[in-house]
Amino acid sequence: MAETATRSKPASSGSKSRRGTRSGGNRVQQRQGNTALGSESQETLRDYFRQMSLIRRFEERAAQGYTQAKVGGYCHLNLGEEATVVGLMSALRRSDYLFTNYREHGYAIAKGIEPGRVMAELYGRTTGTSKGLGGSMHMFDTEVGLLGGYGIVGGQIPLATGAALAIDYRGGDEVVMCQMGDGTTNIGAFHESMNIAALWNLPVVFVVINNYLGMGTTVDMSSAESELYKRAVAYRMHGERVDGNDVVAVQEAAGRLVEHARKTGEPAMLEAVSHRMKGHSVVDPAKYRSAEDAEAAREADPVATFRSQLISAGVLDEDGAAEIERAVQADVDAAVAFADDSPHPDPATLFDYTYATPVANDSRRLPADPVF
Amino acid sequence: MAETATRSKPASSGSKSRRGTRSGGNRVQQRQGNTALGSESQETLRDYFRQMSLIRRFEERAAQGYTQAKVGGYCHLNLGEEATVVGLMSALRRSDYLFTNYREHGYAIAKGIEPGRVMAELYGRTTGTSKGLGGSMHMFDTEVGLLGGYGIVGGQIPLATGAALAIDYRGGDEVVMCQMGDGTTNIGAFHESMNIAALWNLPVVFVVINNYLGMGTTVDMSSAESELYKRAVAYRMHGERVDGNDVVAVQEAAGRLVEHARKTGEPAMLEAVSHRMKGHSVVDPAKYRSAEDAEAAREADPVATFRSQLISAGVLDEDGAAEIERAVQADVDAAVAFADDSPHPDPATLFDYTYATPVANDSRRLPADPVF
Amino acid sequence: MAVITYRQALHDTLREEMLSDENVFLIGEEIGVFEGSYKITAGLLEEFGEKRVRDTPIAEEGFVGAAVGAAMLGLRPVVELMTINFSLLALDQIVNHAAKIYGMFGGQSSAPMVLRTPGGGGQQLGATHSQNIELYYAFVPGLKVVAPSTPADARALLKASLADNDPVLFLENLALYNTKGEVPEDAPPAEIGKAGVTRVGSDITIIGYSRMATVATQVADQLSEEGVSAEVIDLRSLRPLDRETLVESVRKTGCAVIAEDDWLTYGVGAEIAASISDGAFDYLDAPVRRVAAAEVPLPYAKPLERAALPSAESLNTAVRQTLEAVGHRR
Amino acid sequence: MAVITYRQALHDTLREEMLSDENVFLIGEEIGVFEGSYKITAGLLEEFGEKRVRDTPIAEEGFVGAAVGAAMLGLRPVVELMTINFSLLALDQIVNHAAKIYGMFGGQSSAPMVLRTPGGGGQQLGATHSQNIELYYAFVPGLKVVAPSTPADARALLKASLADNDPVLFLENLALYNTKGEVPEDAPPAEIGKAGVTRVGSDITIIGYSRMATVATQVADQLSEEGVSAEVIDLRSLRPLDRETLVESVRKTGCAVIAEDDWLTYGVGAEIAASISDGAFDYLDAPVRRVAAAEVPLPYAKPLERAALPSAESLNTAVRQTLEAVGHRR
Ligand SMILES: Cc1ncc(C[n+]2csc(CCOP(=O)(O)OP(=O)(O)O)c2C)c(N)n1
Ligand SMILES: Cc1ncc(C[n+]2csc(CCOP(=O)(O)OP(=O)(O)O)c2C)c(N)n1
Ligand SMILES: [Mg+2]
Ligand SMILES: [Mg+2]
Repeated sequence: MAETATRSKPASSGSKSRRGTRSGGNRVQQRQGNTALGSESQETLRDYFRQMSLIRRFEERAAQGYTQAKVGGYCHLNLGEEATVVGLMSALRRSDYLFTNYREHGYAIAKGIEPGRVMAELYGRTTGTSKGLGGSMHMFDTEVGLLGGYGIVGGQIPLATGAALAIDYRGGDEVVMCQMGDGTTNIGAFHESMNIAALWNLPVVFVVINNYLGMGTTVDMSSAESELYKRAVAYRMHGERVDGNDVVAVQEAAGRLVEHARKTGEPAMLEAVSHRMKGHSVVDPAKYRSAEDAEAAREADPVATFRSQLISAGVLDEDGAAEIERAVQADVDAAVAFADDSPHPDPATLFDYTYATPVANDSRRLPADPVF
Repeated sequence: MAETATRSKPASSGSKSRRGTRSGGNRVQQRQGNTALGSESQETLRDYFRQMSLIRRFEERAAQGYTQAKVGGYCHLNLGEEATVVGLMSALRRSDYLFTNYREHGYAIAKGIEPGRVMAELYGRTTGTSKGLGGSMHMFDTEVGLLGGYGIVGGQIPLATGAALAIDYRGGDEVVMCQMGDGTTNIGAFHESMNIAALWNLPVVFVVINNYLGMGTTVDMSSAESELYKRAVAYRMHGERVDGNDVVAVQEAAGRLVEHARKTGEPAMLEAVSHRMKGHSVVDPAKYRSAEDAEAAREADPVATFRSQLISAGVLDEDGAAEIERAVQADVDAAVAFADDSPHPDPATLFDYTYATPVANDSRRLPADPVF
Repeated sequence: MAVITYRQALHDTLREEMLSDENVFLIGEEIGVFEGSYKITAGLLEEFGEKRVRDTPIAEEGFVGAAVGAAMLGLRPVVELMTINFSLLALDQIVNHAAKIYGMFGGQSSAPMVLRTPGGGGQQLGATHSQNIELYYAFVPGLKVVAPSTPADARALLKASLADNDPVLFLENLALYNTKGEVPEDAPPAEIGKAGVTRVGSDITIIGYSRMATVATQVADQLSEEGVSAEVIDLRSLRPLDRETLVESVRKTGCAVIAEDDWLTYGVGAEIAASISDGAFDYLDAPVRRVAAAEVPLPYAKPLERAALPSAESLNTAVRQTLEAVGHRR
Repeated sequence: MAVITYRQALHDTLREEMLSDENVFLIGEEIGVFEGSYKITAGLLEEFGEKRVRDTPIAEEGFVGAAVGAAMLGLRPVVELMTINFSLLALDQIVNHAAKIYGMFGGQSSAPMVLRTPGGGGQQLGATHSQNIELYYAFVPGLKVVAPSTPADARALLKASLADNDPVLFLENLALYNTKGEVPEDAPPAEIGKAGVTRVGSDITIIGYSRMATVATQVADQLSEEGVSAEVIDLRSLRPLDRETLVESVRKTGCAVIAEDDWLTYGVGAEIAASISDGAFDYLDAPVRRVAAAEVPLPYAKPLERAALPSAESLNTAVRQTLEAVGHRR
């Protein structure tokens, strides 16, 4: 007889019934994990809170900037994912590399870019992380190792794998983190790159932010294996799941996998189960979400939760928390002022960023310019 | 603590050592399976032998046709895979659909196309399966449900999934079989389609012919999980492995999965471990293969093995076997004669097969024709 | 005759076709529960159910290929590719498969399907989300490519595309969805492969398609106030290309300006310019002029984006310069 | 100065570059153990080891993207895409990523890499394996595209491509691998963006690239025996495109024929014809003529394939007709 692979029973009965609904089972299970504060120093914990609050406030202001038409294009926020973002970034060294999707403002800040430069990018100014050429979806900073936010779903995964290949090639000790969403695990690039990373033993940690939604499509509607970390098995790669609402747990898991990758070169996959508090992007009213679901996302608020935890644990008191909140408010105000005061790119620079090496006969024509 | 996915230990120690060598472990394990003749009638067993012999002889003549410049382009043979081909095709009804890669001559014959039409396609004649327009890699026959051999690695997988979607849409009871090679499990389309088929519960059986090689690249060099059937787990799909040298075992496994798909609409993945007796294509001398490996492939010869088995089991005697061999020799001779006598396409028909629905202003210009 | 948006025309036509042929179904990302990224399919999931309106995983190669396979078995899939930029991920299934099924297998099967997808920049979506790469499809024998610019054409060409037995790339444009126009409800399907003369004129021919066809009309209207009689041609079909209509017009007017949203070098306009320069060789009084996007990865910042994209102003300038070159007097 | 094949020139140049820069590495399917589908990389795995010559799984999007990522960190990957047909599967990584890294992020990083890939039909490989889709790359700002036609150019352009900090699509051709020519060993890298005048002449300009540039030379040689003085231009670089050289030649000769292996409508030749018709408007004595492949999915059967593809014969015919049109007397 032939060998048979394990076949786990799908959570729900068929594809039809999974449409438009969300199976809540796994989610509740995640929320019940005991959130300890771990062995982090009080200072570290307070800093996590500060960073999470900063990202929260930043994103709220980004949304406001959009309404004021200061920010354009698509604008995807990290609201609800602050614990994940800060936990992940705390696991990286400055010299480690990060590739993300288009939902990366918080990552940019937590990886070490000045909030003002992040806001300036949203405002499309020359002082922005990408000189205003990239916008919300395309932040970049060589200094802190943010090697790009990418707007094509899954596009960052092969790139991140290649960066890890370069590290391996040179024998460096940096690690690459590749962030993506749950919906992204269904695209071909995910499969090809996971296989390549495992096959060649490349130091990259693939992080899947499972916020249960890709735009309006639930994980159950899009992934035949909805426990996404289990997909690592198809590549003999280590996979695990962590409560993305728990900054300490995220830091611990990510730190462990990053250090393992640093030491052994082995890749891993980490699934952080999280919430998207608002619509897919600033303009999405998210009408497709059920009332309970939206309510659950609001309730899970990782910033508020962490705040209470720190206060109950005596790491912070109400005044201390309020002080941090005032400070980040000031930081965000300063970021907005910086962005607002920064210059718009000069149209005369339009052709300066097409090629790194100038060559003969490059076309530098404006629409009304004749060819000859 | 986070949940952790099982992490099986790779068979060999690192990517480096896997290059250029082949871990023989699994292979030997496969070869030792007890090959019973199952519950098939003697007539069926003799017919399997006849079909396997026919494909063997056909492929040898195809190679000869190539040497004689009667056949052009790329030409990939099923030599060594006859048991797999016949076992798989015996599991399908005529009304079931088959999508294959470019290594499909044997499948075309075993699915029910006259060998003469298959040879005529290789010869590029109008009587060929695709009127001579497709060649070795692109056979097709609506009558017997061969919905195409495809030259782009993995290209057939989304198509097969879509055919299964159409069956499901209409509530039909046909099943789709989608054949592919081991190397093909590393491409994005494999992942996307396996997920879609499992998610939507589509009646398609994905069959991976694991001949340990994609051109010169071994499975260990290309797949982080080299036990390919285990990849089905990433989609909560049933996966299993069968000895592809054993026609009865292949028929049993494929038949079971096909009938399960027919009844429940559930997809499955079947890995048939097999051998490629010659080079990747007719022109490949396969210098990269080690002497032992080439020897092993020769020894495993499924046609010779099955012949002896049938004789020892008293299903055939030497004369009976020789008679079958003479008959298939005659069939192949007739196929060659048919192909040779068939007309070449008329260049005047060049523009007849670009569009199914003619529309205004279609370009029908030969290279020397002016635009105006 | 109702005045409705381009979006509404698409929506209504899809709905009608679904009502009249149960083999027609919709497939794509976020078309059901989310009601479509640009809301073309709003309400259709509710009306027709999950079988007819199929939300897919993010897997362009996979679901486009699945639509091709379903079409081979006689269904009539209408695929929505969220924007044409993402279609690159499905290009192999479209170019190497859908386009080849009929020819490569000697006419035994075909892939009757419609691939709806919007192109277009100008929304500050940045370099990867603002491209106009219809060229990739227009270049390929075996595909048909249509590009309606008005609600009426959207309806008539969608009907034609669904009636066709070949794969049709149906190009929409982000900037057109909210534009309005009269849509006769009983108009017959359009004829694929035919351009339309949308303004008759005698001084100059302006050629556009999709958004730029509407810009061309706008510029023609501006110029007519100044006594210039511009003829406007809306290509409507990029493949096949209606060279006759183009050349006939330029033989009359003696000069032409092409308005296109894609990049200039190797863009769609190159073929138009080459064809006119050839077919109207003896009639041209000035070189054919092209107005197209600057050849850069489109920047996010508004001032740069604005500078890079063609507009009524740049087209107007080019038309005036061409008129000057041929010595036209207003 | 050695006379070697185009294949050998590529092989030797790759080897030299690997010896001189340890950041240069090769990556692709079957380039190591199998020694390359077309044996360009034969022996290099043995000489340089697995780190420098990396066999990949069949995963075009994955390994091309990995090369882009590695290039972003300063390595110099040379990717082999087995044929340009399979590059469609990696197009998103090339067009939406490699080509945009420099511009989209404001010049902070770039993707210095060479994508080697052969195009070409004529080997009875059928519709999906015989395409000439270099247009898909030539169209894209942020990419550079070169297309050597001789062993010497193969060497000089490969050196230039490796010295460049942008992604370069390096177009080879199945039919050229066995062609021979002199290769000066100390020649400098070519200049990307420059065409070459490979035959000087005064009666007509023939323009080609890759295989068709060699066919153009062949036809020019045939015609010169009959007293026709044809100028031949080998584009060498498709992006940037050297319009000046083209136009200068046609201003002298007064007529031009373009020879291309791809499909006519929207093909590379469309831009060449449009550019010449514009830049040499006052000098052209006849329409620019294009000789290109018939617009069909290329059939397998030899008689059909032969009829569909451009050749010395069809080019010769078109040149003669153009000469006749301009009243040239032999
Ligand atoms: C290839 C591609 N297909 C589709 C899209 C449109 N799109 C943008 S975001 C998104 C959903 C992604 O979901 P997920 O990966 O879960 O990330 P999240 O937005 O939840 O962070 C889609 C479909 C795209 N940008 N790229
Ligand atoms: C997308 C794509 N990449 C590469 C190739 C070239 N190629 C043809 S067959 C082959 C190997 C396939 O191996 P496998 O899937 O194991 O099938 P087998 O040939 O062993 O039957 C490769 C790389 C191709 N045809 N298509
Ligand atoms: Mg998500
Ligand atoms: Mg194989």
